[in-house]
Amino acid sequence: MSLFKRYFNKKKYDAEHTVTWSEDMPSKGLFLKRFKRHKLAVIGFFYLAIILLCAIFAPLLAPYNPNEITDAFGEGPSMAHWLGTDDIGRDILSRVLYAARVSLSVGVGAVAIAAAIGAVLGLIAGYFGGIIDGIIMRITDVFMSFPYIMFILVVASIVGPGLTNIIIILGVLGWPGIARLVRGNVLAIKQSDYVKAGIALGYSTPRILFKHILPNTIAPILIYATSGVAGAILDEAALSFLGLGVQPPDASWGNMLSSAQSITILTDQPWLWIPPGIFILLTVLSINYIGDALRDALDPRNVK
Amino acid sequence: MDTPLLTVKNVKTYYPVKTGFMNLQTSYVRAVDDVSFEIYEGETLGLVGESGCGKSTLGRTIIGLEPLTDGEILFDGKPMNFRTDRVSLSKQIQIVFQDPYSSLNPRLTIGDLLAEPLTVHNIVPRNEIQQEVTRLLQLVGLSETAKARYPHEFSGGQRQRIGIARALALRPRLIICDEPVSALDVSIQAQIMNLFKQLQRELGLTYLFIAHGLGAVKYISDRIAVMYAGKIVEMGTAEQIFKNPQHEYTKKLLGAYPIPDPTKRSILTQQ
Amino acid sequence: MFGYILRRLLIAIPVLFGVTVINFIIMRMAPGNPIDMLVSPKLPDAAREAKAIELGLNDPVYLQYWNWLKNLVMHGDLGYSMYTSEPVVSMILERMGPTLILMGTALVLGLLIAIPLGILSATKQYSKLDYIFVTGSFLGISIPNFFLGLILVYVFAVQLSWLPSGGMKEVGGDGGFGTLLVHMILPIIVLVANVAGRNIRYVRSSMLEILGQDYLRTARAKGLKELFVVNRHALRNALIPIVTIIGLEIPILFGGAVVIEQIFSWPGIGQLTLSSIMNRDYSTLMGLNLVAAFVVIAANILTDIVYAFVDPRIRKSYVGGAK
Amino acid sequence: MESLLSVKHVTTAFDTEHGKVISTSDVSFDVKHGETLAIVGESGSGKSVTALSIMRLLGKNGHVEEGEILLNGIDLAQVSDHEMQKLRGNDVSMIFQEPMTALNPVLTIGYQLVEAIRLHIPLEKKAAKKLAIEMLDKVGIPQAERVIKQFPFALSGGMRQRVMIAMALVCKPKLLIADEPTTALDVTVQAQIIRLLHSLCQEYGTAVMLITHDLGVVAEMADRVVVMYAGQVVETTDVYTLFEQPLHPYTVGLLNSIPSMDFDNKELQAIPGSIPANYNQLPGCRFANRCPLATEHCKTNKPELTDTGSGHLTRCFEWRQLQQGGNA
Repeated sequence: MSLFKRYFNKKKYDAEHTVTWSEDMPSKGLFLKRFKRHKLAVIGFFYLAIILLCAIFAPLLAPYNPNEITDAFGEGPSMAHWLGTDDIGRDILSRVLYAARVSLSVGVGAVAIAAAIGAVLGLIAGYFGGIIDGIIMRITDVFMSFPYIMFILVVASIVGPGLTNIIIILGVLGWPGIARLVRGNVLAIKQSDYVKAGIALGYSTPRILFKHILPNTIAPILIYATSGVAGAILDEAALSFLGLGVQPPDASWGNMLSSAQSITILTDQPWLWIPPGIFILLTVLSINYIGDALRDALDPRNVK
Repeated sequence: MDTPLLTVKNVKTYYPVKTGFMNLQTSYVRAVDDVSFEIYEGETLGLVGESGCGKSTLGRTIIGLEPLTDGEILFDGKPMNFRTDRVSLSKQIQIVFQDPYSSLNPRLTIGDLLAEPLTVHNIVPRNEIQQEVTRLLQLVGLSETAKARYPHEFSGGQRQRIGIARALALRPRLIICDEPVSALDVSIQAQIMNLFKQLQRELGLTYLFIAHGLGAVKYISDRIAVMYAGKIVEMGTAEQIFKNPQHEYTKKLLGAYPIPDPTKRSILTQQ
Repeated sequence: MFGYILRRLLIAIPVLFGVTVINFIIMRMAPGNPIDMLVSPKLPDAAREAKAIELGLNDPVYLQYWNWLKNLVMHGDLGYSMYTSEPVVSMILERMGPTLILMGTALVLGLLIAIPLGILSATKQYSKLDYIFVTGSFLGISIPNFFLGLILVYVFAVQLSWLPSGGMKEVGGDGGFGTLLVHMILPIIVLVANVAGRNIRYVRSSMLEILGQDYLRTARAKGLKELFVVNRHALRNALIPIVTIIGLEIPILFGGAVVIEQIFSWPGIGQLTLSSIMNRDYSTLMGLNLVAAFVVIAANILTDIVYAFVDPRIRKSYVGGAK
Repeated sequence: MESLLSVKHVTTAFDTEHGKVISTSDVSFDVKHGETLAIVGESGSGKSVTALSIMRLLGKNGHVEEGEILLNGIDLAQVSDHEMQKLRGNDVSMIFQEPMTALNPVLTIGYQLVEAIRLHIPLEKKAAKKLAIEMLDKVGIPQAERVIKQFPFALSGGMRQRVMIAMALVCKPKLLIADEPTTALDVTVQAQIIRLLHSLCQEYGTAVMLITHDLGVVAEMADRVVVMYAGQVVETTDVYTLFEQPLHPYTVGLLNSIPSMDFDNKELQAIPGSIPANYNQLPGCRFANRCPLATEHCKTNKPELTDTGSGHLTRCFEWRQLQQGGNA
């Protein structure tokens, strides 16, 4: 074996030789690149941006005040009223624009509340385990046993309808889903070596929880939240449709649709109920597409 | 050699397992079953054994990452209590892990990852932190440009170097190496083992080196302990263990090791 | 296996208990006098007073809860409707049938569509077919079910008048099986669109996960045709995640039923819920909510049991499987 | 005598997110009947991809770009799917690295073994089951009758690997491709599996293509060795010459990276640096950035696999310097 000794001591090799690493794309670029591959998600993103602008600038964009009674009663689309008017003479286009505010605020507000409660409880249950985990998980089981819409209807009928009530109810009843998701993630992350290293390095529990564990659960929460926003918008629309959500005269895509329950309006005045329906569909569709694209872009597994 | 740096006395780590009907009975998995040994400052004790023999559990019990069911662990002669003085002990004893892909927080840049222990325990004054991070990186053969990058931009070998740099941040005296090279290619293993030896020479570190590769353990250890089913079955200098093993299991282990020399085909010849 | 099922039942008890507690709390929050809720209004006042004391309505809350629970468990007594003063239980049981028919058919049909389509789009990933099914499933979950219902009524009932726009049978008709089927078509289409939409992508992603597993590569290395690799090896493993769909869908279907029964005036639990809300009939509401929760819990237990049959690891490990 | 398998200038590529990636280029080697050829290389060297190209199990976005793979004269790269399925498990079969995930968790051991049998051997269910039990005995699994009814999760890693070997060899194939069969196993179990593979393949006259990164396993089992680096074959020779007189700097570096068993406490000569990420685009030799003998010439020209005499091939311009180093 002396061959190797003679051959190799021509040049001294040791660990100090600086090491080159593969020029991989920075993670931000990779994220955008993979998100853009989902064409429909990009379209959805722009659509959503437009809807958001309409909602914010509704007072400027809307030709009329949504509750203003004009002289045109139940007329079809015309130059004065692009989307026609309802039986009380209110302009449909203005109502649809103002209703966008309702849907988006419910969607984001409810999920924000649900995410806040769910993430914290999920984090605690996942990290501390044992009895705390058992109690929190049984509570989530109980909450998830009630059929979601029925439970909201019952609570709404007691607490009373209205936008803020709906947001709070959807938020307070929505947390179990996120809690379970976060708990699952925390259980997995807790076993990882970088958390164990944190413990060995003498980091305090809050530092480990909020600086090392929580940031790594953001991606799954984000993905779950997008489907949560879509769900909340649909739930609010259903509640308003059933008369228990946003109360007239305020406009909500849901309660504009409930007028179509009468056969006459359904058949003779389609412009009353079709536009709000389309808007709900497009908004929820874009959010779902964005959620799907997010899942692909953020999924660490396919970091090829 | 006066008092040993680390003394392990009759350490046991049992895990309760719920079995039987309706999970009522609990039996115990005896991962570490009454183990005692000492390590002296500047020495490397190799801990070798097959998967499931409890060597990693033992390593993690010593640094307080696994529950100590029974027995006592002394550092510099003083009993270690991780519940009360975890912070002071973290400046004495650190750990390097096996899996390069799970040992670094994917969300932190290497700069932040190395600066964090320095700031938490203010090892160096605030203005010297970046300097110290650069020193740590150079110590393990990485250049300063690594600071701005994320873990997924590095190869397995480079991540292990970062793991070692992090362990050195608090300037410990004892490092538990929990199979640090097992997941790496042979050529990269050699680089990392040379790094470990060089750091030991320069910083006077003491290692508890855990591995299932006999070659790696032989190369880096002064003394070696062979573990089987939670117990140390044999312990001695590297030469004693490899030249004339006493315990049956050690002989079986050495006999099963494929020797990289076709003229000495040991496995196929014996039955 | 038996141990596993018993364990699942034992876990269900605290959940059932929790459900009744929350239900009772909400009942307490509801406006109106508990006496009206729990004592048959047909009795004269004196007798009602006596019954009130008997039920311990002026006892401390937890005692009231205990009596209410005992009453519920012993005689299945959910109190009396504040509106129609009939026993809540009979009202619910009477309307449970139509809802279960609707939900059951929707679930079965929805899965019959979602499973094959999900598997097909997974095996033919990124093909035209896959794109169509995935887009279809996005539409399925994005369209509000009442909007879809209105469109179907507008097209099929109003414009083409092929199908009735609501109810279970022609007014005054004999209500035979034929007319029931005809009346079911539109509501079922709406519910199935939702169920299929939600589950095509779920089945597809579970299938994709399985298609990447090592044991399929082993099956191919044996010389198995791709068709058999998928049908024999992949499908058997896909059953496990698919079974969990049942447990997830039941609660959502209840929600869907409420809306659909409103549009198609289908005399089921959903319609009863809405009418109870309109009439402020809280006792019936509480009963409905509780029964619905029981059905969901029963569905979860059923899923766990079927789960044990499908996944041998569970079947073996609880009967002291070979180590 | 014509060799059993001859791989000629095979290039394999994958369509990935970053476009097409070439994973192996210009790979050539032969496997003779009953011979054990070891393919040695580190992760990313393309050894597993080469094996999967032979079995045509590259998955949807992998394909053989160029080159021929002749098994008994049949070009596996061109043959139809149906034809290929007839060969897999019958003429050429494969076992994999991870025994824990290689068996279907929801099907019994018996089912999966009988399926492998009846795909190629026309036997009734009963007879096939009997053969399956015999095969399990042959690979050293105790109480084969009971194991037949069990599910994979009930068996240890070593046992599952034995089941895989039984499945692969039951139809007595001419060639067995073993992709790192013992890497995931403990040293003692690895020794048993090596003995089992060696004895069974000798008994059935099956040639073995052993893929591994462990030079110890190579020394124990192989007759001839192919060393791969960054997707290319860099050296091919018989196992004794490889350890005695390697003619490629990478092989020398590999051998130096292994801690030797005798106590000359020789300092380990680690190969510095790592495999360059863009090795497909490099103008010159792919090992140049880590090679002690690298000259300007090496950095700008692509070395070819040259025969240095008696079939000892190496892909290096400066191989003579290693030879001049003289024998030990």
